[in-house]
Amino acid sequence: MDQLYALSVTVPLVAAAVILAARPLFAEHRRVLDLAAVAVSASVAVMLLFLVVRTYGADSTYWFAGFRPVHGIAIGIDFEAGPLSAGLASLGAVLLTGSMVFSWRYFSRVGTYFHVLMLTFLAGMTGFCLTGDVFDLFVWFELMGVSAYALTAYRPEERGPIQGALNFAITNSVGAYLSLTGIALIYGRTGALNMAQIAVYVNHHPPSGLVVIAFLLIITGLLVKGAIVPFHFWLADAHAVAPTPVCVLFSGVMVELGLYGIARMYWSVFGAALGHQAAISRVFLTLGLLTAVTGALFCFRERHVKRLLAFSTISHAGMFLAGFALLTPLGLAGAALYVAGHAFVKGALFLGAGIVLHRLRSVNETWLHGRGRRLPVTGVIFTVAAFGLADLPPFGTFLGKGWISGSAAAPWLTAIFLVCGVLVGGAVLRVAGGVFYGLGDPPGEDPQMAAEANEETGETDEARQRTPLSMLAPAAVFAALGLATGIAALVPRVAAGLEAAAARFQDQHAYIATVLNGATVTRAGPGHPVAPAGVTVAAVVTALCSVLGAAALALAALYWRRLPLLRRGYEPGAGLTVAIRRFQSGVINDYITWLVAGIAALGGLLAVAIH
Amino acid sequence: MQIVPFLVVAWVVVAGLYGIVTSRDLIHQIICLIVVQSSTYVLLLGVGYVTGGVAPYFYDIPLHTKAVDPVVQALALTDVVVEAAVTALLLSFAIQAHKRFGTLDPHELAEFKG
Amino acid sequence: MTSRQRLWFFAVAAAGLVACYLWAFAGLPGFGHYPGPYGQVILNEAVKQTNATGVVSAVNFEYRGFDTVGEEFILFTAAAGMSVVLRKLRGERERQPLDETDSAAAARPTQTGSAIRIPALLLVGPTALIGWWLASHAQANPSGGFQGGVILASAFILIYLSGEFLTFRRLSPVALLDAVEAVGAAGFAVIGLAAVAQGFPYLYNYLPLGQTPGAVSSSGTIALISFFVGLEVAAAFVLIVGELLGQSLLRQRSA
Amino acid sequence: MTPAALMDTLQVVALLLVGAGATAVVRTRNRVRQVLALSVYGILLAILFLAFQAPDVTLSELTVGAVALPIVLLLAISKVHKRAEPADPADPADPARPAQPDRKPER
Repeated sequence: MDQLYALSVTVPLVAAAVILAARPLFAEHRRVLDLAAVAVSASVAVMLLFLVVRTYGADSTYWFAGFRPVHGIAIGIDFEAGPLSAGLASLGAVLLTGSMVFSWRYFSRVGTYFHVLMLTFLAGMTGFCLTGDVFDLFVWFELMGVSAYALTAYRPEERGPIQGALNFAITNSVGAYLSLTGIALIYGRTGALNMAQIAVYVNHHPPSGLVVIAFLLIITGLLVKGAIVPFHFWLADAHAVAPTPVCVLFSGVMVELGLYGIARMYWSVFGAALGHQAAISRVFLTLGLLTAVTGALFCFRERHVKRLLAFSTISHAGMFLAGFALLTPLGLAGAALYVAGHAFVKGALFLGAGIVLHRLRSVNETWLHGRGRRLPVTGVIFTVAAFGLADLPPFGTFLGKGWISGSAAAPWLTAIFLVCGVLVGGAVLRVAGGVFYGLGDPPGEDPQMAAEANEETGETDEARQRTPLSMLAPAAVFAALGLATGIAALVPRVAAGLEAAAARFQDQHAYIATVLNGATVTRAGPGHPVAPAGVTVAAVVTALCSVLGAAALALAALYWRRLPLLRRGYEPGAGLTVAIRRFQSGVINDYITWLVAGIAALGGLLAVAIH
Repeated sequence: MQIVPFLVVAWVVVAGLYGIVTSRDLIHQIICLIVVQSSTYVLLLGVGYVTGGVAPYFYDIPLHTKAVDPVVQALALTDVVVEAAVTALLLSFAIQAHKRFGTLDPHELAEFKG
Repeated sequence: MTSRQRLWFFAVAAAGLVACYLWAFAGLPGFGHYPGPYGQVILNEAVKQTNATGVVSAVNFEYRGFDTVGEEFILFTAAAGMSVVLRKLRGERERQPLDETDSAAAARPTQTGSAIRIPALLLVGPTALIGWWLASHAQANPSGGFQGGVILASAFILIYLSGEFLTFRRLSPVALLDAVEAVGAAGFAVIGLAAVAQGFPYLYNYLPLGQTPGAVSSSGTIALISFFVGLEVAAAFVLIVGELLGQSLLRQRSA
Repeated sequence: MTPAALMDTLQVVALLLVGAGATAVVRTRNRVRQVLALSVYGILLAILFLAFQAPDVTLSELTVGAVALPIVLLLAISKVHKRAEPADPADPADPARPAQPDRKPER
């Protein structure tokens, strides 16, 4: 059973190598290799789900090559899995399997390389989630990154992908190298790479600037990947141009993996040594809410459907970070549930956009207005998922957000969440209503944005007259899974189990005992109070407000010009266009400048918070 | 001496980042990225150095001779491979960008944003 | 942002970054005072445990062997990614070379005089030998699969420098290179999986360690892994260079 | 000078050279010279690593940083530079002319 740890990473790697080498042998029967890739990905998903079940009661550890720690000193590399880490990895594997099925009829040429890159991406994701060693974390982070850069540029014949991939790769590489600097710094002080061992060291020594800066630098790469303002610029450039099945992974898990890494670094390694919980909580809460609002505003203004969904991911990443920043078990459990619900719903939306692109060869909302009526089934899936993104109960998004708000118990946080939910939900519902049902008028055309949206030609080779089942089925399954996560979390036992898992994730003593002493810790120690995780009236009312607000906003945006009271020609959010153009410049020089400024600002904030 | 290696690390990082921020040529930016990464080798090997230590090879010297840290050297080796891989991939992007757009100026490329 | 604004903004931000770095460096033990314990434990145990006198190789291929699996696949993925990005695109036609000498001349970045060509050709053999030796002596000397692989690859690159481009193409058909690369990368992972099949943890060193520390047959899986890494690295580098060359061939002939 | 002091001096000199080398790579504005500077920088790093008692990393840095990467970079540059190639004067992919991406007309 323990061998599942090693197998879940190495099986996709070996499969990728074998598939690449076997390519010439199967020139006539490419589908055999495609099928093998899907099967491997599905089997990894099953392995990881087994790990979730196995670690449901207590986390467990696996030591590579059998080098167990001696006297608290780790000499090898370990994997440490709990329900949250294994759960996130399995979420990634499920999404990846669905995307591969979707891509079955999507790329008719050079599909083999696509599968090879997807499998290495899967291995990187899994390794990143499970590892208990900071340098190993960097290695899997880079493997995931290199696969993702190549996948973004998968259609080099288009203009956008190359530019998006370049911005993505350079920004993320700079982030990764700064992370490595942080790793080198903490190693230089503690002489350890194992997370638990570093935690023991920093807990038993007086706090120093080195610990703060090592933490800051290590999370820099993760903040970049997690698309937190002001490290987020690359995301919209890359997500808008990557092949649609890949967007599902980027939005559904890659961003969330960055945030998971931050939570892991904070709780398992640095949290106790940094101290000053209230101040640190405020810093991350500010960052998260800033990100949520920025993403939501930009999202509402977009006309390029994939770019719109990308900005909505930024907004959600901010809300996930806010959930973590509360530093409570309920907040973390809410963030985890929110991540799962969001991943499926967003996956369904992206796949819906992919079907539209496949059939109608455009993702320009204005042009598409009313043209989606030819795609009734896709329309239903997209609309259902859009309501899911707007927190319709009982989607997973609703309860996740409800738990975060409930844990914060701060009306202003609920208000900001509500505004973001309304803006993002309104934008997506506007697309659904306009494109698939022809409601209202086409949204106003902003010449440059329209040009950007028109850049997109089809990703598939020839437009087909009907939508293959291999495209519709994954989209429908994702939407259903988004609903299922929410319904599952309504069961009190599941909710309590999730919260207990979150409490264990936050219990550093339990983590250290599990890793260094091989102990079995079934419940978090005191100091991690578990608030009841249930459905509150406030959560339901807020969610319904969010859905109604989003629907109203969407209708208002669609019927804007027919409202007699308002000046004609005024577009809601028109002023934002300038801001988008100014900040989202697409120039890598700007992005790196923002990145450095972000580190400096965050370093200053942390310094103030600690002193 | 105590602080010189670390000052050089900071200098190299800032120099590399400055290059990326000011350059108008993608290939030069990629080269500057190599410089940024090279700072991590210097830092890694710097923190693992032991004054008077020998290289960690015991083929012809007795065991338990004072030696420098072998772990950072293994990490630096991995780092070098990562550098080579990322650089090669980035260069292929740059070539393709040049072929598509006829330019390697990031400012001009930004106008082709999709 | 204009260039000037960006420069000022960067100057302020970089000052903040340097301040962060200095604050961190203040907390490091001075240069030359590595505090341990990881490195010291490895130095004490490695030779006894693995019979490899090259401790860095022992770390790379055994204690932290799993990192190296990831590292090999980063290279593997980058090479595959290059094939994707630089693949022949719609509208580009690869004209078959009509005349060998003509196309060899066209493929060279500059006209290579025989002053370069002959020494380069003479160096191919020794270079390949050195690469091979390095890749197979990881357990004893400062060497290993990675350095050996790169040097092995440079033997092929020397062939290119000597102007024998078509020889290079003939020596390195992409399918074969893909296969070698896959064998190298997967071979490493499979050595680890073989341990799993025997009930040991992944990458467990299950081969006999030999008698003499540092001998070619010593250190069990370390030497074997190093060999496969060398294979993978050499193939990946030749692929990368070949990919770039193939592209240049394509560019000149695209009509 | 004692061996220890010699080592110290060697390290300081190598470190300063590395700092200067990095500056040179960044400040150079001609592509081919950048690659040459990078190659020299790789050699300087290799010397530094030797002084840091890391022969393994020295060897990698020499093979990769000083040789392999510069070659790969030169190949890439030769592709994006205007070619002065008498063998093929009518190079259609002349970068002086903006490349015409092969795009299907929109709808």
